[in-house]
Amino acid sequence: MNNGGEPKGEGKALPLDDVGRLVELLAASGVGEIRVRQGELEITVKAKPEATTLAAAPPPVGTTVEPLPHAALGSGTSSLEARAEAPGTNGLHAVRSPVVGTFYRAPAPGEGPYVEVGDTVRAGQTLCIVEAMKLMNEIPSDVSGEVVEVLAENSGGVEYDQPLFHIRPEA
Amino acid sequence: MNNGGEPKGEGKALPLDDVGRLVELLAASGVGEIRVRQGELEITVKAKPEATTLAAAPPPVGTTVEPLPHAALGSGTSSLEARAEAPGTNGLHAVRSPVVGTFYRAPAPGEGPYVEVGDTVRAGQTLCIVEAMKLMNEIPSDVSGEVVEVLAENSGGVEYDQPLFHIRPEA
Amino acid sequence: MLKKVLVANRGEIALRVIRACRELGIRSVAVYSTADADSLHRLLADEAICIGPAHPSGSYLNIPAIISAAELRGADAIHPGYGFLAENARFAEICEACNIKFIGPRSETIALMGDKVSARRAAAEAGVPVTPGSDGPCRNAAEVKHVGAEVGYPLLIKASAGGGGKGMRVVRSEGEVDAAYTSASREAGAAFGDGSVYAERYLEKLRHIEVQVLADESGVTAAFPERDCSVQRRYQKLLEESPAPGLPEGAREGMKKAAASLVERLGYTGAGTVEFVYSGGEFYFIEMNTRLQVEHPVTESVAGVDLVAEQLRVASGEGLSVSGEVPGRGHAIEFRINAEDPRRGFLPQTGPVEFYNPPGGPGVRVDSHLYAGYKVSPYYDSLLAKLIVQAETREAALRRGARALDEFAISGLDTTLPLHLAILEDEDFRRGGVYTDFLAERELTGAGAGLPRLAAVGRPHA
Amino acid sequence: MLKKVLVANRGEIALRVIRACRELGIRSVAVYSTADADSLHRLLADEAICIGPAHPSGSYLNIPAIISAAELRGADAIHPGYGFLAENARFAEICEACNIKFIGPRSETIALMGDKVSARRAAAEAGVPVTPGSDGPCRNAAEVKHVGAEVGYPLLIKASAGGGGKGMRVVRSEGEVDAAYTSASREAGAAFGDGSVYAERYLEKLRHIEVQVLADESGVTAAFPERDCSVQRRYQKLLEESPAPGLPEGAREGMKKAAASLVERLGYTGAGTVEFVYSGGEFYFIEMNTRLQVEHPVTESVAGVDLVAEQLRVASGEGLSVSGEVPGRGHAIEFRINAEDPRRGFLPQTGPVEFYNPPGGPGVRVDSHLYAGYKVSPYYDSLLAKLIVQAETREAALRRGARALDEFAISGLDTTLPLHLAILEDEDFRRGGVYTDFLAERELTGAGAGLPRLAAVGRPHA
Repeated sequence: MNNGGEPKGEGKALPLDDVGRLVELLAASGVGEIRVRQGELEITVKAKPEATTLAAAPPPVGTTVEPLPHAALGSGTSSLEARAEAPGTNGLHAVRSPVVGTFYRAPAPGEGPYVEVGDTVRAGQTLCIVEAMKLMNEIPSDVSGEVVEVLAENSGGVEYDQPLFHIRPEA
Repeated sequence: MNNGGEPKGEGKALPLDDVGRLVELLAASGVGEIRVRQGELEITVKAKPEATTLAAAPPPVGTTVEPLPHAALGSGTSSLEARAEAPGTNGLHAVRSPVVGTFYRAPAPGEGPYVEVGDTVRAGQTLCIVEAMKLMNEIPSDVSGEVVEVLAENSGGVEYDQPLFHIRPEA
Repeated sequence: MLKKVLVANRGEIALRVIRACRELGIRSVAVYSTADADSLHRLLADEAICIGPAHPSGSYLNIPAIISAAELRGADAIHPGYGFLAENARFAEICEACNIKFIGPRSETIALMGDKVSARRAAAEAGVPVTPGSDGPCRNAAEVKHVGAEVGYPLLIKASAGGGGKGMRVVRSEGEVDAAYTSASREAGAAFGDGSVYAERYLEKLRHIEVQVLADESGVTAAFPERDCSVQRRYQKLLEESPAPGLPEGAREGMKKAAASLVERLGYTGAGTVEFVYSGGEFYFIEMNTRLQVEHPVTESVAGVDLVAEQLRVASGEGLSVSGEVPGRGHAIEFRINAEDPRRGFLPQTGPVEFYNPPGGPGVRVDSHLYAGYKVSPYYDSLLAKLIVQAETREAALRRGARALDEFAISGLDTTLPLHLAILEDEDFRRGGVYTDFLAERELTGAGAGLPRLAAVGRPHA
Repeated sequence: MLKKVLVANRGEIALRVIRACRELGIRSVAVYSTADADSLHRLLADEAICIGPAHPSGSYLNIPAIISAAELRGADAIHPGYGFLAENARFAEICEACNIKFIGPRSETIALMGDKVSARRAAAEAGVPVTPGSDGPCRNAAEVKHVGAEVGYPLLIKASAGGGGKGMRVVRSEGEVDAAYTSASREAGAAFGDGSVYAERYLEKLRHIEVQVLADESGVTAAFPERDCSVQRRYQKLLEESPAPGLPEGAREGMKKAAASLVERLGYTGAGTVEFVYSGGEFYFIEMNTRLQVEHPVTESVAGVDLVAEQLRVASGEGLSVSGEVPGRGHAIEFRINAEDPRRGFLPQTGPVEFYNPPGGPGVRVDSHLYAGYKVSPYYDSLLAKLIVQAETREAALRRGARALDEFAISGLDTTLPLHLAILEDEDFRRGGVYTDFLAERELTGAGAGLPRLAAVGRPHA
C-alpha cells in the first residue's frame, strides 16, 4: 500500500527511526513485508505470517501459501487484487469506494470529469460519483495531494472497498 | 525470537543496544521479522513462529508428522510410541520385531529366558522368540553389547517393527 | 429458466444455492463482505462481488448494496437463503420494484406471515388448529385475563412481531398477568419496535414438528414427510429428523393436510415451512417460515427431491416436479455442527480451523463452507457444518450418525460435535419423541462424553 | 453377529469396511504398513496393528503376518476388501483352516472362478451365454485354428489365469495364429506361472456391463440393477454408472437372470459381480469377481442397500435384507479420482496433498482416505477418492457430477479430476452407451480442458 522510510544511507548510526516508522507502517497497513535498500543500507520489515491472508488460506503448513486467495479469483473482479498490487505503488494513497455501484468521473453526462490525473485535490473534494440504486454518491478524497492515477473505468461497476484513485499525499 | 547474523565487527563494538531496541520493537509491534544491514553489519530479528499448536495438528505438509499418530492411538499399542522414545535413550540400540506375533523370552515353557538384563550378547545370538502362526521365529541380536532393557511383555503380542530390547553396543 | 441468480447470503447456505444453480445451468453471483474474501461461496460462484465491511449491517443486511450488485451484474433473481434478508418483506418488495425476482413468496405473504397475530388468524381461517388463545393482540392486561378465563392457565404471552423467545412470558395464574403483560410488552417494544403481544394457552410437554411445503405459480402444492425439530437449546434447533418418531399416523396426516390447506389459501409460491407444536396428542400451528430452512436437507434425503432446485424452477415460472403428499423413504437426521463450546454455555468459538476431516461413505451428506485453514470469524452465526445421515430405519440412521460424527474432525476450536454424540447415546433420545425441554433437562456436556476420535487426533495435548 | 473383524486392506476400502463395522456394532482391527502409520484407516479403526514394511509383499500381501495379527487381536473374521488378497483362494483356505471367517465365498468358489477356463465352463453350465470359443484351454496352435474355423475371425487368445490384458492377443486370420499362440502362452507363463490359454471370438464395439449379486448361506440371492463400466483406460475402469444408458429392457433382464442363475448354481455366498460384454445386441459372460468391487457404491446409491453391511450379515450367518431383483431409483455415477496425470500418459503422482476440498451438498458421496497433509506414497495403487453422485435422471446426475467435480480440490499433485470433467463434456458420452475404446479414441486430456476451479486455487502458479 505504501512504504515510508526515506533511508538516509551513509551515516554511521543505524536509521532506527526509519525502521520504527516502517514497523508502524507495516502494522497499520497490513502489508506483508517492507524492504528498503539505499546504497549499502537495506531495511526489511515483514508481517508475522499468520497475520496476513496467509492463515486464511487453505492448509499448506510452513510453505508459501501467500498467492492462494488472490489466485483464487481468476476473474479479476476483486478489490483484493488491486490491494495486493498496492505495495508496489510507493507512497501513494488509494481512495476506495465505500459502496457497490457504477463509477462516474463526471457530475453528469456531457460534463467534464471532477478531476484529471495531475490535478491537485484537497481532502473533502469530490473525486467522482458512485451510483447505487439511482442514488448518486459523491466520493470525496480523504487526503490532500496530487491525483496520480484513475483506477476504475468510467461507467463501469465497482465493488465495496475497490481502489478508485491513487493520490500522492502532500508532504 | 532470536537474532541471527553474528556480525564480526572487526574491532568495532557490537551495537547490542540497537539489537535490543529492534527486539523490543519487534515484540511490541507484533511484527514478524526485522532485518537491518549496513555495510558489513546486518541485524535480523524474527518473531517466534506460532508453530506449536499447528504442528500438533494432523495436516503438517511435508514436515514432521510424527506426533500425530501417537496421540491418535491412546491405547498405547503402537510400536511408534516406543520409537518416539528412542532418541532420548542415548546410545542405545533397539532390536525390533521383524514379524507380528507373540513374544516369548524363553525357548520353551518352564525354561529360563534366553537373556536377562545385564547380560552381554554377541551379534547373532538369539534374544527371544516371536511366534506367528505356530512358527517359532528366533530373533537374533543385530549388535554385540549389553542388554539394558526388555521392552516387550512375555507372552504378549508384538507388532512389526516394535522394539523388543535395548542394547548398549560395545564401544 | 432464470439466467443469473445473485445469492444474498454466505456460508453453507450460499454454497447450497450456488450448487443448485450450477446443476441447473444458471450463473451464480456471490456477494461477500471483506471478512469473507477467502470464503468458499466467493470462490465457487461464477462471479463474486464485495458488498461491504465485515459487520452484516454493512454487507449481508445492506439492501442498497445487494440490489446495486444485482443490477451491476445483471442478475435476474436474488436468492436470500435463510436468515439475513430472507424474511424481510421490504427487501422482497424492493426486489419486485427493481424487476429482480425475489426467490420466495410475494412480499405481502412474507409480511402477513411475519406478524404472529395475522399468521395465527390466517391459519385459523384455513381451518388449521391454533393454540387456544386471543383472536388478535391483547391491548391490555385485562384482555389477557379474559383469555385466561376462557382457555385456562398457564398462559403464554408472546410478542406479535416476536421470535427467539423475546417478549415471551409464562403466566401461571391470573395474579401474575399484570406484571407479565407489562414486562413482555416493554421487551417486545425494545426488541422489535412493536410492543404488541397476544396470549395463548401454554403447552408444557411439547414436540416441535414441522411440514415442508412447496407451491408453484399455477397453484400446484406439495407437502413432505414431517420433520421433528424438538432437540433445541434456547429455541435454537440443534438436531432434526424425519419422519418424527412414534407419531400417530393421524397426526402426521393431519399436519400435512393442514399445511397444504394453509398454503393453498395463501396462494403461496416457493418453499416454506409450517411449524406446529404437538402436545397431548393434538397439534397446533405456531408459525410459518416463508423461506428455505437450515434443516431442509433432512427432507431432501427422505424424499429424494432437491428443494432448492424446485425453488429455482418455481421462480423461473416452471411447474413443480412433485405434488400432493410426497412419499419418503427411510429415515434422515441432521446434526448442526456449531462453533460453540457445549461445555461452557455454548460460548461461540472463533479462529482458524486446523485439521478438517468431514465424514464420507454411504448415506452421509455434509453441507459446509469449511476447509483446513478457514478462519471462523466473530461476525456471523456459529453454524460450521450440517451433517445429514440417511438410512433405511431410524435405528440404522442413529448408528450411521454416530459413525459419521465419530470421524468428523474439526480441530482448532470447540464445536457441538461431542454434544451430538452424547445425544445419540441418550436413552430417551434413542427411544424417540423427546420434548423441547430435552436438552435443558440433562447434563450431556460433561467432560469426555462422546469425544469424536479424530477431533482428539487434532489436539493431542488437550 | 461377528464381534471383531480384521480389515486386511488399506486406503478408502479399508475405511469403507471400518465404517460398516462401526454401524453394525462390530469392532474393527486395522492392519497397516510402516508407510501407512498416518493413514485414516489406522486412526479410525477400533484397533490397529503394524504388520510389515511399506512394500505390499511384506505387509498387505503377507499372509502369515495378517493371520498372526488376527489371532493376536482375537478377530473372528477377516474382510479382504478388493485387490491384495481378496481373490486369493489360498488365503481364504488358510483363514478357514485357522477358524477365522473369510468374508467372501468359499475358497473353492474363488479358485473355480479365478481360472478363466473353468469359470467359462461353470457359466455355460448355468445357461449363461459365453463368447463363442474353445471349451477349455487350447493345448496348441492347431486347437486355436479349430476354434477359428468354427466361430470365425477375428479371435482373441486369452490366458486362463489372466487379467489386466496380459497374455492376450488379437488374431485377425488363421495365418497369424501360430505366432500369436506362442507369444501369448509365453507371456501368460511369465506373468501368472501358468502358460495355458484359450480362444474366443473377438468382439469389437463392445460395452462392459456387470451385475452385482449377493447370496446368503441359506441360498437366498439378490441381483441389482446393472452397472455400465465401459469408460476404461487399458482395462482399468475410470467411471461407472447405473443403470446402463440405453440398454434394451430384454438385455437388462437377461443379464440379471443369468447372473442370478450362475450364483445359485455355484452355491455362492457373499457379494460378487458377474461381468459381461455387450455387443451387437447380445451379452456374453466374461468373468466373475468373487469380492466387493471398487464401484460398489454406484449400486448402493441406486438401490439404497449397504452392500458391505450385507456382506457382514451374511458372514455372521444372518439372512440378506433383500432378495430377487432389487429395484433401483434414479441414476448414479462414480468417478475414480486417481493420482495420475492424464496429460502425461497417466503417470502416477506421489507426494503430499496440500489443499483438500471434497465436494458436499445433495446427492454427493465421497469415499476417500485423503486429508490435507496426507502423503500419497509410491507403494500402493493410485486411487485417491471415489466421487459418487446420484440424481433422479441420468441428465441430472451428469450435471451433478460436473458440479461436484468442479468443487473437488486436491492440490499438490495431478489427478484424473480434469479428465472426468472433460468426459462429462463429451457429446458421445452424454448421449450414453459408449464402447470400451471410448478413451482410446479421443484426446480429452488437452491442456485446459475441464479444469476444476478449486483445484486451480490450490495451485496458483500452475
